[in-house]
Amino acid sequence: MTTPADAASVAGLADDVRSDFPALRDERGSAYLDSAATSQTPRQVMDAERAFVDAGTAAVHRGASEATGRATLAFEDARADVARFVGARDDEIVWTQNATDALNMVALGMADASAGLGDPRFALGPGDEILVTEAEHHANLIPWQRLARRTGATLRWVPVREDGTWSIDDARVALNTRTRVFAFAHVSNVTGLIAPAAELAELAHAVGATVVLDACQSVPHMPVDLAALGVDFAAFSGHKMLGPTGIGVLSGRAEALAALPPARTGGSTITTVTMTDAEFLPPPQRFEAGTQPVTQAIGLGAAVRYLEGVGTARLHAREQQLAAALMDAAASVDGVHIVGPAAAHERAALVSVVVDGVHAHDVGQFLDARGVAVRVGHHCAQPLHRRLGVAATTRASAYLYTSDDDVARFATALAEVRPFFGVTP
Amino acid sequence: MTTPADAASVAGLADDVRSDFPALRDERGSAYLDSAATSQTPRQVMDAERAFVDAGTAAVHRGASEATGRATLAFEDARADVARFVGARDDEIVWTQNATDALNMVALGMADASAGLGDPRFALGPGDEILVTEAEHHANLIPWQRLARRTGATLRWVPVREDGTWSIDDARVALNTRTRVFAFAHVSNVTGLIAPAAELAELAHAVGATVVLDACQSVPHMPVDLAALGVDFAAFSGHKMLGPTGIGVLSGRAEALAALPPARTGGSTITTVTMTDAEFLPPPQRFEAGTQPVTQAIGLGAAVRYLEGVGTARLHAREQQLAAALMDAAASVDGVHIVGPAAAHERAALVSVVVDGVHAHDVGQFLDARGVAVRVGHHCAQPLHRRLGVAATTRASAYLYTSDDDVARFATALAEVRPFFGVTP
Amino acid sequence: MSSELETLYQQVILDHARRRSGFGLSDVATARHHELNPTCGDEITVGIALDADGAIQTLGWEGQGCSISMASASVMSELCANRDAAEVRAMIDDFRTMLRSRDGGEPPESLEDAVAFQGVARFVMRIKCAMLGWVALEACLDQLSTRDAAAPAAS
Amino acid sequence: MSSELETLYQQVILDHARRRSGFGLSDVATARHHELNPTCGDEITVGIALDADGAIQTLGWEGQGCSISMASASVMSELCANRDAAEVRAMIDDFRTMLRSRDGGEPPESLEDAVAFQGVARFVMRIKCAMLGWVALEACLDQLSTRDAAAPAAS
Ligand SMILES: Cc1ncc(COP(=O)(O)O)c(C=O)c1O
Ligand SMILES: Cc1ncc(COP(=O)(O)O)c(C=O)c1O
Repeated sequence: MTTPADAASVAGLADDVRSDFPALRDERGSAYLDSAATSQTPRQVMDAERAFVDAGTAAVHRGASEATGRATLAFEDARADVARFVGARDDEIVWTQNATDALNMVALGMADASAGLGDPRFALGPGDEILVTEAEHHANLIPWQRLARRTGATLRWVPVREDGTWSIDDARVALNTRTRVFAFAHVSNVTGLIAPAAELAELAHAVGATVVLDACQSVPHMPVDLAALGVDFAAFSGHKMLGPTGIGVLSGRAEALAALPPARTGGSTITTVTMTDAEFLPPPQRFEAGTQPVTQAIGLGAAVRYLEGVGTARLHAREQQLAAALMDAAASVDGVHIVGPAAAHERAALVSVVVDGVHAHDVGQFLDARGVAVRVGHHCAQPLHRRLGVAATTRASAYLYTSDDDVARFATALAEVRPFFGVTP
Repeated sequence: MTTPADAASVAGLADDVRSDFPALRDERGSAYLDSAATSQTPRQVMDAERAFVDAGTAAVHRGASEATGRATLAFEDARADVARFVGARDDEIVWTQNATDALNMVALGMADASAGLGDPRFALGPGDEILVTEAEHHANLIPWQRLARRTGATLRWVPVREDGTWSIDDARVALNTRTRVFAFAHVSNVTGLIAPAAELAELAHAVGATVVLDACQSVPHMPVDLAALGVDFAAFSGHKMLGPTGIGVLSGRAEALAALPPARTGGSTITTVTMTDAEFLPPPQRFEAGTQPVTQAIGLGAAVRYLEGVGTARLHAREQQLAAALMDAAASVDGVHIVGPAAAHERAALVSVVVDGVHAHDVGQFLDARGVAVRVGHHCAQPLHRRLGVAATTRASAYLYTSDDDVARFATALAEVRPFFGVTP
Repeated sequence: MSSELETLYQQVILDHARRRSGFGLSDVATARHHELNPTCGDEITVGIALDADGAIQTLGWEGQGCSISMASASVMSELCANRDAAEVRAMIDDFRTMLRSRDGGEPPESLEDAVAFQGVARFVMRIKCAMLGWVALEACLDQLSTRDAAAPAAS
Repeated sequence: MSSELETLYQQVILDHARRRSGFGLSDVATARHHELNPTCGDEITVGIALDADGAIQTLGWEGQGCSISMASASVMSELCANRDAAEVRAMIDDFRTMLRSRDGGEPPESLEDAVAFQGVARFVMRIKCAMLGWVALEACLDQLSTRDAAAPAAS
């Protein structure tokens, strides 16, 4: 693999990488367009996991054996890989179960701070506001609802427009000196809208709010430099970026992490434990209770090195092509309405649509039978769908292995949906 | 593999299974005696994971595609495998990150119940008592310390004797009508003591306490029927029972799980979500926020089927042999003191020792150089070690693949420790 | 048309999805139940009333959702109206068994037009859709029998 | 004896682990620091006092732990006593660099007897043990220089 981002290399990305993905070697020639839900896995990742396990697993950071040392090094090397990938320091990367777990870790830590367990910096109470947007994934909404109920703080939100988008001006209106937390998605998993994270973080910091970034749909798809964005916390998942399930990441600025109480406690997080009290290690260990997803961290490290091999600039250039192609495909079909921004450059390589007269489940089923795997439903964003006036949408999403052919197959199948269900134009 | 538990079959277990474990095909002929920390993985488990991933991963319980359906079935079949293995109903099995996470889920859920979020059945407050033992792993101690601080309840404990053991009579003295929770390890990871869980659960229920069992060291090693034991919640980890890292289990009686608020929230746990509120699904989904460790669940399912193939009766019979052999090995060396019960039948196949005049780290390092991998340290049980009067012990632990030879190599190397460090008998 | 799709979307299903027999809730219904499919937000409310002999006199439903859930509720309302409650319960059981059977087999003839949904069994993620109306109907029957049990005995 | 063990447990280490030079804390120490290795519970307290020229006049330690941590503290106290604080800081840096280097290489001669610990670099889990006393000493020096900075300037 080479890294230059010239036109031919960008367009040829899928061809270059496809043979690394056993799941895509399908005789039926089906199109996998559900990477925003979960990505396929290159053999390099599974090989790395297997090599580690077959050489002999061992607990990390506990005990003194050579195997423990080997496992600990591999585990910490993976942390360094991920840190480098997102522009964070090694000790700013905390392993979690998934992105949802990472977001909960922040919200639950703040609940503990509010209850007097640990540094009061993140303590919330009545009169304080937590700000989200109406477009959030449930993972970046419900934990904040619960935090509000636990602390007496008020949950507020940036409303979205009819097309599901919101702007920095909308955020400016909603932010005020009572705002203690502003949590938003870097890229929406429904509308594909790319939020101006750095500018938003600056605005939020200006009123003294802590910024929590749901980076689930950005880190896998574009160069993300968390230090440059200036957010306080960020969450993402391994399984959406070529890595395994069972691992996610909470990244936090060192001083923010150091002030957050650990909601989940147990072995390996402590220095001294008596029957009545425990002293905690500095981050990241403080947050990594119990035996960690060691094999999965090693898998995620391999995934990140794979993406670096491709080059995130080249990847992002290709995804912009794919964003435009998906938009064109959807726009070419009568009775199909696209949700989200109209301009391809404002969005990630995913498109959610409403098909007049056909329920999303039926659309998805039809496409599936045509060998086009998409995602249907509310995509864990019910409030956004309520605002859009539909219960469910059909989403096609791309990744580095998505070919122009995949998109063409999507367009063809989509055009057959309404005729099949007897909906006349 | 056959299942009869006759003498020859029991003694021959290691020979029968060893070739399934790539990590044990070591030319150096080293002995892995650290299975209580984490077990080695049979190829059947890694093969199951790989087959699943290479066929194409997909999100479970979301969307309608055929791949989603396939993944959902495999995932739910794994749940059924684990449920059958521990005598629970399918909907009584909740996937977690590890056992630590499972124990935290109970403690954090109770904190939420106490804060008025959800069913008040598990609400605690001042005057209420949480009971643990002095021998607990930090994973079954610190979450309860934190729960006590969050709610104003009092943490109490069953004290251990000089050898680190405690009895049902000690528990009887500590339990009273204020006891709302009794959390204890089924098998101690330091002393190997097997607690009479069913009798203890009965005692605790008699005073109205909820029983939480740390089953980390029992479920992998002996037949465990959670329904028969009658405990309310139980926690164990995949990586200690031939499964992968990144997955653990919270098992709960259906009615107990149904009353526990979900501390971790997000996608896939809900029915209806508005901007201000969320309604939760019944267990187990209510507790499984975000994309689950699907591949790891499938790996754990394969691990459980592997153990069923061996037969837990045969496994347990072999472990009793190994318990006796480890005790004999340690007892045969001058200046070596065994922690825990003296009778092999009261304990699991692990032995922790103190070597006079040599620090545990040095003992472990020496054994490691001799090709015997053991665990040294406080084994995440600092209060217990404080009671034993040592900072660290050296632990050898066995599993189905442990051979008599492994134990003999341990005995030989242990005898050389004190001479090497110049400690004269 | 691919044969997979034909298995799922039989003509009778596509027809019922558009026609929607029994659509509309009656004021005389004495039991009502709302059922939601959390995956996709589909919802159906069923309302019924029994006559003196315990037969279903009124059976109406409302809701919105995919063609499978709509067609299934439509077929259900044609099939179950004017039948004895016990008979309907048996039918619901048969329908559920048919959908849950992974290996196919002959469906009970009693299900009549509802056998068209046998193909759904091969699409696990759609079973909930097909069951939606039936589960709501079952809940209505449960409501009425609980009320019966609570009421003073007639003799 | 296996060569791996010889690399780690050089004779000078085994000797120092028993002899423990500098063991004992002096009342004249003006800075003290306690350091703990959470993995194994090993702990060392170092106490020092500087003379008027900024050289380490008194250097004592107490603690309990494995032979690596005890021997390392012992060697450290022999090596660092009566040296200039800046010189000692450089030594601590050298020692740390030597332990962290995964690929070996010639250790700086300045480390004298402490080069015996080079073998520890190959045993990641033991690096903390070897560093324990040195980290405590470094913290003592930090205490004193912070205090210096806080004190009014002399001239
Ligand atoms: C008795 C006991 N409880 C809890 C744990 C924690 O398990 P995990 O680290 O897999 O969460 C362990 C193992 O480390 C254990 O042995
Ligand atoms: C924007 C966004 N946030 C959060 C999540 C939750 O991620 P996970 O399910 O891996 O925890 C997802 C994906 O499901 C997502 O797309």
